[in-house]
Order: sequence, then C-alpha cells, then structure tokens
Amino acid sequence: MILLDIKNMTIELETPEGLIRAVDRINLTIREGEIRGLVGESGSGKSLIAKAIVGVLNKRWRITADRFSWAGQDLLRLSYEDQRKIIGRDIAMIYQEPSRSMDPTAPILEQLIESIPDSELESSWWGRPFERRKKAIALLHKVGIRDHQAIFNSYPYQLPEGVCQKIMIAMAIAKKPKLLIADEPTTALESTTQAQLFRLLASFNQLKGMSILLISHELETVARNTQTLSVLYCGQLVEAGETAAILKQPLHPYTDALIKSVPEFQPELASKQPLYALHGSIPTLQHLPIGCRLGPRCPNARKECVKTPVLERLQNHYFSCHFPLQGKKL
Amino acid sequence: MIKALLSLMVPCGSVLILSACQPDIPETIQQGMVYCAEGSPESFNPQRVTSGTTIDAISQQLYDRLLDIDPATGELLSALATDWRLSEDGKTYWFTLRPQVQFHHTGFFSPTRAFNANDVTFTFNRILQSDHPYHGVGGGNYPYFQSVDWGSLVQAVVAENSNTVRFELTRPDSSFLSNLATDFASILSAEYAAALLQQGTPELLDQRPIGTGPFFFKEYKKDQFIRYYRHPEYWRGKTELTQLVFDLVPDNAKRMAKLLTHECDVVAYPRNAELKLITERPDVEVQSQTSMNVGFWAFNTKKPPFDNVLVRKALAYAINKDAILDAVYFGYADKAKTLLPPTSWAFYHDLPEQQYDPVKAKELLAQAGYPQGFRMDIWAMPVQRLYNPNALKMAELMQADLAKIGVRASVVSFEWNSFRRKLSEYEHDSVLIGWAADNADPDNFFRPLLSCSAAESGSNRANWCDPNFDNLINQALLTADIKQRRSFYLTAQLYIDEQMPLVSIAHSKRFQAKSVKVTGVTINPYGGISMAAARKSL
Amino acid sequence: MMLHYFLRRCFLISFVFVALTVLAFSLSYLFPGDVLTNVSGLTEIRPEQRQTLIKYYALDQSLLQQYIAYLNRILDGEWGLSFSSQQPVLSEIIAVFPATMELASYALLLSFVLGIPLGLFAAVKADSFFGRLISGITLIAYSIPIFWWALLLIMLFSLTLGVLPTAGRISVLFDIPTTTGFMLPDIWLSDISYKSEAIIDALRHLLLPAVVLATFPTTVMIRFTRDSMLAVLEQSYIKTARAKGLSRAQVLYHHGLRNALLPVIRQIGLQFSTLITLAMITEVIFSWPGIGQWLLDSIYQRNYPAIQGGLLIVSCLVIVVNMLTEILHTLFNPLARKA
Amino acid sequence: MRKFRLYFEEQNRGPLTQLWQQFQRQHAAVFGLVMFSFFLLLTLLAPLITPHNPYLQNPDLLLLAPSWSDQGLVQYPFGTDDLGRDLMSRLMKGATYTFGIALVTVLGSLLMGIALGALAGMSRGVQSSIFNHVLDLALTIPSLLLAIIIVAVLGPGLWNTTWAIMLALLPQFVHGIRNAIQDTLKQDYVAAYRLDGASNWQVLRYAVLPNIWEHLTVMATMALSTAILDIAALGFLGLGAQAPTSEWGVMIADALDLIYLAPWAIALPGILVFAAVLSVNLVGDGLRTAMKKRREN
Repeated sequence: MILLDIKNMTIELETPEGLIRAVDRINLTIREGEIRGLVGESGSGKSLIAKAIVGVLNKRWRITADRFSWAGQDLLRLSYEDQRKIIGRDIAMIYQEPSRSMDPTAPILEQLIESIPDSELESSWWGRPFERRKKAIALLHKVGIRDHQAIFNSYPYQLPEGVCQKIMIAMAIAKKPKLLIADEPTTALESTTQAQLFRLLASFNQLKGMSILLISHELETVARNTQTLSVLYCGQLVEAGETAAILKQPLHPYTDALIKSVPEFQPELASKQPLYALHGSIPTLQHLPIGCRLGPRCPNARKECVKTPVLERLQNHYFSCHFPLQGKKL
Repeated sequence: MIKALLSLMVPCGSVLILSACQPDIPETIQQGMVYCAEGSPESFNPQRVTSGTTIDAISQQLYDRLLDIDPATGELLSALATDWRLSEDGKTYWFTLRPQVQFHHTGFFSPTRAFNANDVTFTFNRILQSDHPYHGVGGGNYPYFQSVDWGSLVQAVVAENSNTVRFELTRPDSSFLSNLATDFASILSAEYAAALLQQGTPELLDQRPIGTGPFFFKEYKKDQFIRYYRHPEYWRGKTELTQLVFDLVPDNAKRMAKLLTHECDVVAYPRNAELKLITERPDVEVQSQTSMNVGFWAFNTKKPPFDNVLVRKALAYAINKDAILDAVYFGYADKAKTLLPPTSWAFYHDLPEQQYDPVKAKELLAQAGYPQGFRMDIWAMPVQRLYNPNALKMAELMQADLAKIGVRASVVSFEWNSFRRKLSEYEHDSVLIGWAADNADPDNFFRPLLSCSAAESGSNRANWCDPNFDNLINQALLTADIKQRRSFYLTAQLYIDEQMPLVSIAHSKRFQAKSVKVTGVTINPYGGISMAAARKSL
Repeated sequence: MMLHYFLRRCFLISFVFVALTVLAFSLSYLFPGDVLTNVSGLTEIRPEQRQTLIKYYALDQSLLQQYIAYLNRILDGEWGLSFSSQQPVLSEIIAVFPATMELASYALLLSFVLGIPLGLFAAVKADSFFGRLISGITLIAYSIPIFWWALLLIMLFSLTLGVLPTAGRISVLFDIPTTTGFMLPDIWLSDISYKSEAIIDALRHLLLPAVVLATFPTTVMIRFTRDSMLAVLEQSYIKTARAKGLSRAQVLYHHGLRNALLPVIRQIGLQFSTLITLAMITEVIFSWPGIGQWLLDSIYQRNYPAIQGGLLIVSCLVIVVNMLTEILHTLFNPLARKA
Repeated sequence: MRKFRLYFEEQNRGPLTQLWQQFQRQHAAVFGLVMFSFFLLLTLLAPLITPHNPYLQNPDLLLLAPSWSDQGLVQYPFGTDDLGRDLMSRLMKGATYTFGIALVTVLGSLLMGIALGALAGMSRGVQSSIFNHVLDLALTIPSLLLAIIIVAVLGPGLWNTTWAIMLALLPQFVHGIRNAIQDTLKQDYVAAYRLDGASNWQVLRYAVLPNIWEHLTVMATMALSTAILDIAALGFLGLGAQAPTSEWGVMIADALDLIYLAPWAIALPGILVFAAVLSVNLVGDGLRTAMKKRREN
C-alpha cells in the first residue's frame, strides 16, 4: 500500500524581492518496503522536499500541495501539531554532515536515550533508565558499532564522520520508523564506509520492511541501490519510474544527459574520447526560465517548450516533456 | 521557567509590604535620635581642633567645661566649677569644683573615681607644659589656645585640694573666663590618660574619648557615623535619648532627602534655597538663630601680588556682594561691612561701606602695576557651614566678576580635612571661608583670625602678621572697662579696612531643620549644639 | 588535557598580576608629591626619620630591588598608610570591600534571575508583541545613564512615595556587629533581639541600589542570551532534534538552553569590570559604604596610597572573576576543551 | 511598493546599498539616525546658535522657571540655573562637550585600536600572545578606576578624563579588531592576495580593512554609547569637566542641590544624555540587524 503520496507540492521562498518558487508542482509516491531514489544536481530542491516532508523548514518557506497523505491519512486537514506528531512518529531522517547535526555539548548516550520513545519501553518507570541504556547498546550493535562504552560518554566532535552517521542511523531506527529519508548520507564519508552504510540501509529495508527515500546527486550510487527513481531539475520533476527501465530507456533529455555523463554507464566509451556534458549551467533561483526549466539547455527544445509540460504516464514510467526521446505516445 | 520566576517574586514582595508596620523595636532604637552632620570630625578631643563641624559633633555631647555661656544673654554660668573668685590684681583665679561628677563607663575603660582637681590640671597642663607626656601626642598643636597666645598668658595651673584649682596668669586678661567657657576648654580624664600611657597607646585619648558629658562614645565608622549611648550617671540627670547617632552626610541634597524620608531627625545647615520648601511641609520645621559669624574672602598676604595693598583693595571693589547675597545666601544674611557682626557690642556702625565699582578696581589694578590683570586661584571649601552655605557657587560668581576686570580666577576645592591641612600650610592664593564665634567677646573674632600668633598656628587665613594691629587687640584685653575696649576695637576695624587682608562678605543666620517629633533641640549661638535636652515623641 | 589547560591559564593570570603590580608600583612615582610620602603614606615625615624610611622602603636601591621590596611588602599585607586617617590601607579596604561584593553579587543574582528567562523568552517569541516589547525595553534600559536613573528612582520612591530610604546599608540606629562584612549574614549571626526588623530594614535599604545596579547587567544578559539563543536556533542540530519528534519545549530546554547559556558565562567575565564601575557610581549616589565610595573619597582627598591599594584589590577581583568564568566555561563546554 | 520592472535587467546592488535598504526598513533605526544627526549638528553648530552666552551670569534672573510654566520668560525657554545662566544655551554648549568629546574619544580609540589590533592580528606566535595578555590586563581595570588614576596623576579636567575613557575603550576595540582580522585572514581571497606576492601591509590595506570596516562601525557605535555614559558619569562625579564648563554630567551634579526647587534643571540634561545614547544604540542595533539580514539572503 502507498505510504507517502504527494501531489503537486510547490515550495516558495519569501524574499524582499517577492516569492521565488523553488520547487514547482512535484509528485512523489512511496510504497511500503520500497527504496526510492531522488536524484538531481545540487540546488535542484531535493533536500528542500525532504525537509518539507519532515517539516523542519523555517517560517520563510511556504509549502502548498494538492494532496499530502501518509499511510492513507490526509495530513493537510490536520492541525500543524498533529501533522508533526504523526510524521515525527513514522518518518526518520539522516543528514549530510552527521557531526554537525548532533548537539555538540551533549554526550552521545544522552542524545541516543532521548530519541528512544517511551512507547517502546515495557518495564515500570524505575527500571526505565536501565532499560533505555540496554536498548541504546542494542541499537549501537545493530548499526555495527562494537565498543559502545567509549562512544557513550564522548562528544560528537571527538568522533569521525562515519561513526557519527551510524549513530544518526541508530537514533533514526530507535523509533522503528516506516520511512527513512537519507539526505545525501554518504557525501561526508570515505568510500569504504559508504559501502558499509548502503549495506546497512539495505539490510534494514529487507529485515524490517522499512522504506527508504535516498536523496543523492551521484546517479550511479542511486542506480545500484534503489528500486524506483525520480529525477529532479531546478525544482521540477522531469522523470520517475523503475530504475532499471529509466536507465535502459530514458525518456526525458535531461535524464538521458545525466546517464551519458556517467562513464560507468557507457561500456562502449573509447579511450581519450571527450565525455558528454550538457552545455550551459543551472539558472539561479531568481532567474528561472518560464515553462520547461531545461528549455534553453535542452538539445531538442522547440517552441512548445515555453509551456510547462504536464506529467505524462507510460505504464508506470512518468515523464514531463513535450518531445520525449521515444517520440509521442507509443 | 516563568512559573519558577513568579514563585520567587511573591515571597520578596511580601517581605517588603511587611516592612511597613514596625513591630516591637527595642527602646534603644525607638528613643534613639539621628543627627545629620555635614562632615566627619578630625579628632575626638576639642582642644586639638577649631573646625565647627568637629566641635558640633563632640564637645557638648561628650564633655563638660568649667563654665558655660547662657545662650540668651551671653553671661557665664557655673558648670563643673560651682563658683569662682578673682584676685584684686586680676592675675589669679580660684575655682571650686562640683562634687560627685562621674566619668563615662565604656567597654574600653571604666573609671574608679569621680571628677576632681587633677583632671583640670591634667587638661590644661597638657597644653601649657611642652615637656608634659601628652603634649606632643598627636602632633602637639592646639590651634585655638595657640591663636589666643594662652602659653604666655597662663603661668601655672595648681590643684590646691581635691576640689579647688588655682590659675596664675602673667597679666590681667578680661577674655580669660570667656575662653574657659569655649568648647575648646573641655575637661578630659586624668585617670584614663594615665591608663592609656601605661598601655603605651596615648594617641587613643584623642580617638576613643572619655568625658563627663551626657553621652559616652560607643563606635565611630570613618566618614559614615558616630554612635553615642546615654551616660546613665550624668551629673545634670539622665538624658531622655537612649542613643544618639551622628550620620555624616557631606552632600547637602542627600542630607535634605534624608530629612524628608525621616532617616534623619535633625539636619545641620539645610540649604538656604530649600528653606521655603521645608516650611510648607507639615512634618518638618525650621529653627533659625541670629548668630555671631562672618563669611570672608581672605588673601594670602605673603604671596605676590596679594602682598600689595592696592591689589587687595582692587579685588575688594571688583566683588558684587549683593549678587552673592541673593545667589548664595538667598537673602537669609545681611551684608558685612567689617569682621564683627552687627550684634556685637564693639560693632563700628558708621564705617564706610565697601562699594561695588569695577571701574575703580581696574584703575587700582593699573596703579598697582597689573593693567591687564593676572591669574589667581580661589579656594572654596567643599563643606557647607553657616557662614558660607555654598562656597563653590560663590567662587563661580566671583570668577565671573573678576573676569570683568581682567583677573583670570580658577576654582579649587579638596575634601574638607585635606582642604584644611593645605590651608594651614598656606598653599592657597585666596580662600572663601569664615568664622563662627565661640563666645560673646569681640576678641574671639580678631585674635584667632588675624593675630601673629594665629599666623604661626596656621588658623590666620590671610597669613597676615601686622605688629601695630597686634598691640591694638592686646591693649584691648588689658582693661576690663567696656568703653575703653570698644575704642581699641573701633580703631582695629578701621585698620583692617585700610589694609584689607580679607574682604568680609556676610553675616548669615544659622538654620537647623528638624522633624516635628523632636523637641528640646536648640541652636546655641556660641559654639557647638547640645543634645542633652533632646526628646523624641513617637 | 585539563591540566595543560590549567597551567596555561595560571601562567596568563600570573603574567597579568605581575603587570598589574608593576603598574601599581610605578604609580607611586607618577603621583605628584614626594615619593617617600606616596609609598609610606606618612603625611608628616620628620627629617631624622627620613633616612631610616628610605632604607626601609629601599628607595635608594635600583628600581628592580625597589619593585621586589614593594612586591613582598604587598604580599605580607603592608600597603602603606592612608593619608586621611593614617590607618593601614589594607585594613580600611578589608572593612569596606565586603559591602561592594554584597551589592555586586545581589545585582548579578538579580540580573541572572531576570535576564536569562527574559532573554530566552525574547529569543523564542522573537516577533511576538512581547518579544519586541522586551527588546525595546532592554534597549532603553541599556541607554539610560545610571546616575540619572538612580536619581529618578530616589525622587520617585523615596521622596514622593516615601516608601524606601535613600542611603546607607541599614538605618544607623541599628547597632550590628560586623562579623562577615555582609549585612544580612551579619544580622543573622548577631545575637540582637530585633533580628527580623533589622533584616527587613536592611532589605529596604538594599532594594533601590540593587535594582539600579542590576539594570545594566540585566539588559546585557537579556541581549546576549537572546542573540546566542537565536544563533543556536539556526543550528542544524536543532532541526534534527525537531525532526526526531521532540516537542518544541523539549528541544528548547534540552538542547537550546545549554548551548545558548554557555557563552553567557564567558560574557559575565567580560562585563564584570563595567559592573564594578557602575557599582562605584551607585555607591556614591546611595552613600553605600563600599570600596567605590571609599576610592572616590580618596581621589577627592588626593589620598595616593589608598588609590594604589584600591587599584590592586579591584583589579585582582576582576582578574579572579575573569579566571573563574573562563574555567567554568571550559568545564561545562566540551567544545572549548577541544580548542 | 515593488517597482514595476518592464525589462528583466540585472539588479545586483552593491553590499552598501543593500545594507542601506535593510537599514531603511527598520523605522526605529531611522529615527535613531535622525536623532544622531541632530546631536551631531548641535555639536558642530552649538557655539553659533546659542541664544545667550552660556557663561553670562544674570544676577536678577536666578532660578527662572522654564517658559512653559507661568512665571517663565519666553526668551529663556528652559529657564535659568541658580547663577542666572540660560539653561538652554548651556545645554546646547554641553552637546559639544559630552557628545563631541565622546566622538573624539571613540575616533582616537578606534585609530589606536586599529593600529594595535592589526599588529596583534597579523603577528603570530609569541608576539600576538604578548599583545593579548597586555590587553587582558587593560580589560581588567574598570574605566572609572582608570579615570581616577589618571585624574590623580594629571589632575581633574575634561581632556585628562578623555584619556582615561580612551584607554578604557581600547581593549574592547583591539579584541574586536583582532578577532575580525583573524577571521578575514582565514578567508581564501586573502590567501589569493598572498599568492600574488602582496606584503603584509598590502594584505591589510586592500584585503582585510575594506571587509571589516562595517564591523568596525558597529563596534564604534557600541563604544560611542559607553563613551557618552562614561563622560557624563565622570562629569557627575566631579572628576571630568570642572565647574563652569556646561558638560551635561556636571550640570546634573550642580542641579542636584536644587532637587526640590528646580527639578527641571536635573531632568533636562538627563533626558539629553539619554536621548544621545539611545540614538547611538538605535543606529548601532539597526546596523547590526541590517548586516545580519543582508547576510541571510
């Protein structure tokens, strides 16, 4: 069943010069146990969407959506506090720089215990602190940290990024969430810990059936670890669907360019051949082109591209482009 | 967080409200009285000082004298000496002493015997005999007695028996008895002095006093307060007040504020400007008393250009006395023509008045050789006294007047005790100060202020030593006949007007503000105030 | 690691202390008048005494020896005699010093109790009416000259309403033996019968000066707590805590408060010397018998040994408080230990 | 009131105009700026525009009530003090002393601070640690105590106390400037300058100072408000300006004796000092929030 269903969500930023639309009418659906990827270049608004879902954006952002339902329950009708309660209970999030997203002056044990909700505990109130500690040790072992004693009374700045990220994951899974949003979890880590991390996420997905939304800007890590994929460009959803189908047959020129620019996906690349790159650069938020935001950079842009393309569907493969690579409506 | 804050505020608030009602305060506080004085005392022995501030605080409270002065008539009354006899040649005096007069019992000393003749001999021999063990203690200067040249006047003080004392003088002196009645001639305890000498701390005689007065010394916190408790066996009968505290508040505005908030019961020298305001308030009343005093502007006659008579006369002409009377005394004083106040029997009525004439002043300056003026400083005393309520304001006024004739004056002031110390070392160009009489005798104005012996002892502000002025006032003392003495004093005043060592400015009324609940506190026209008869109703 | 930190701290403090004593020592030369009187404090020095005194104060030797002689005179408590009362300066300072400490500590306490909650409230509800009101009032209170503010309070509470006394630590009629030098404990320890009235009277005397002196530190505390709280709220770990599902109050209390208050401790150290200046002015206006009024009297009397003594004691107090806040800051703040 | 923008032209306004726009948006800050410029003008023009000579004593007009009360005269708007001098012209002349001298003190302290701060900031190792410790010492001495010592050595007077206040403000400045310089030195463009072969002096002149002068102005405004308060306080205590000068602190101290007869003589100088310091604080706060807002978007 569909866990998260978002239709036409737009996020705008209040600036002295007026409202700037950072994310423009995107749709996102996540099923139970599914690992969905969210790919886009930096500044395309992917972390904005994650923060919007979890609700940590500050007051200057304005979020509007046609439908925003979680596990069948439409959250738009609920008050802000109730939304917070439901999302806080079921969705967990981990961030880019783990060491900066932990309270620098609180020992790790205290932050871990704090994230274990009371509902998880069975023993009576005086046994609770002891049980909490036992649970915290279990969590650390689950995320692969053996020596919990040293970690407990040390401070975030004393630990390497990798360990911090693992602790963040431990905190996230403490409340057994249904969805884990991983906002570029591996950027700060070296490659060895990256592989460890993805293996960990995959194991949680299979064992606990926890669905994961993996946000990243490296196409090939997302391609290897996710089942479904959504591609974003300047805040517009350009393509979504089965990862394998998209890689094999990209319909949107931007996805095609993305795939071409990754050497691993081009087996027949000869040596010393110039790598393919889309010409031009990403426009800043203040000067977004009207209509399809890829317009000026798109290889097969035409007059109609001035109108913002509508999301079209081909079996479960969505794309928003007037002239998809495979030609109109098979 | 906010709840914690509120729970903290409530108890504090209630404590404050509770303070409004005064539950059972013990007797020492209810019958205690606070007198706000304008400065701290220099010492606790009246022999060693001349400043009125110190005299007010210690003399009438702690000590008694052989004779007292009747405030109304100025006549001499018997105090520790029940009666006194004078020899025919006027050179020996006999005093019979009052029996059964107890000294103070305090924490640091309790006497074994009552007051007798050796206390008197000890008190005066200390001043006369330079080889006396106590003479040099604490600097060895006795300004008042040195200024009236007591050393050469009194030959010997002898105790004939336990309650009669004989004074032998070198020459007849009509002001001797009134000098014995001044506050400076307070009687100390010989037994206490001997005990201190044995302990090896003789200077405590002047710091922790023992006397026969209505109160005994309990505690002194420098520049804060002096605390006296009642002397139970006082020979004139126990006083109503159980505790008397002298709160030392040099700032006039603060003293007035303390009066209005009833922190002070009696305030010395209220600011003249506020007298109108006080009379309107129901809970406070003002006492006034014409008293013998003079505020003057003295030049240091040893320092050029003030050694030149023309310069001094020019400066006298340059000062607008009427403006000073309005701005500083607020009209509560009358303009001074000469040193003596009009109430004195030796006042020179038809002496020509000093006119305000800047043009003449400039001419005199040109004659004296200073056509474009010179630079000088005016020392203004920081403390408020009856003869000069606000010396700093007066100095500012004079500064503007002098600027008109080209004299650039700057105003200088220090803290009261160091101010007096520097004055006695004649570091000043000119000074605004004054003198309050200790007895009705005109000599009390001339000798301590302008005589040569006063110049040596440092109390002659003009540093002026003029032989023929000196023999004028000495001759005046030799005869007892009033008419002859007045003629000497008239010529003396004429002489001062010619030489102009100082410019007399005003004779001010003395004021004292007190709360209506306090009765029995009168202003004594001669010398320090007395709290013996004070009473405080609730 | 901590030991290394303490060593560095002690070296710094000793260096500052030495520099301070050098300044104090040079003052006796800088002050006008004869050096021997400035150093010894005796106003009348008879000629025959002069030679023995010069030998005793080592004025004839080189500057360095004089300084060393001065240093161990200071350490064994011989700070010269005060010009006005010819009493040892140190004993006079010890008599007046506790009063200032009492006033300053009550003011600091008041600024804590009022400043920090209001600062937090202003930060959390920054753009609500109350938030802006608090910042407005803080700005006004920050710019009122303290002596004028004291005069206004006196005119209002003492003169027109007549509720509070204008000066002193307690009504002079109360005879309280000084044991600790602090008024309230003294009353408590003394065996007088009217203890409760004395305490009430002492509190009434304490209220106005404490409020006047507390105005400045409270405004600084409010402004500083508000700014540091706002900075902390922008931090990403607050966002993660919110994302973890903690309630708003929990986030503020557990994470926001601690991180915001740590720099505040250091701020107290820096502001303490300004607090002393204001304490001196308050003492003069309320004639509070503390070291401030004593020092100001000594400047009016040109009492140089007293000024030297005052400089030493007040600066040492400020150094000690600075050091204390530094150490407290490092104890509580792991980040500081990393540096 | 967004301007109608027909053409979509590039609008990158310099940091200064952005700062001014943010500043303009806060009305309190603008009000503060207006008051600040009023005081500045008063300081510069005071000797010319005072109706009466502030030191002229007029013996027959003592303690005249201000003109708004019935016995007041209109040519003496604020009445006269107890020596018959016109209060309004004394207050105006007082602006030059309290406000003017405070400006001079802060400028002097700023220049010395820049010199010392630059030395402390640029030097590394032992030399910079020496500078810090010397400043920690200066920071420990309260400004009033410093003033007392200087008055004891040089005697009371307005110019002696300006030295005291300058020294008292110095540590704040040097600490602030040293931290600002060390922050800017960490930036990459300074490293770029160094790579181009710029000497220490050029780095300071072209890379560091232009970037921290805004921070300096904020520090200067905070220091100005403390300077005004200190000058008035020293005048009040009688250590600063001496009797005839009409500095505001001295006027309050003089008027203290007439607290019941002429309360306006105390209130007016106090209000002026308060207004001056408030205006400086408003401008300082406005600048600080404007800089913060500019950094945000």
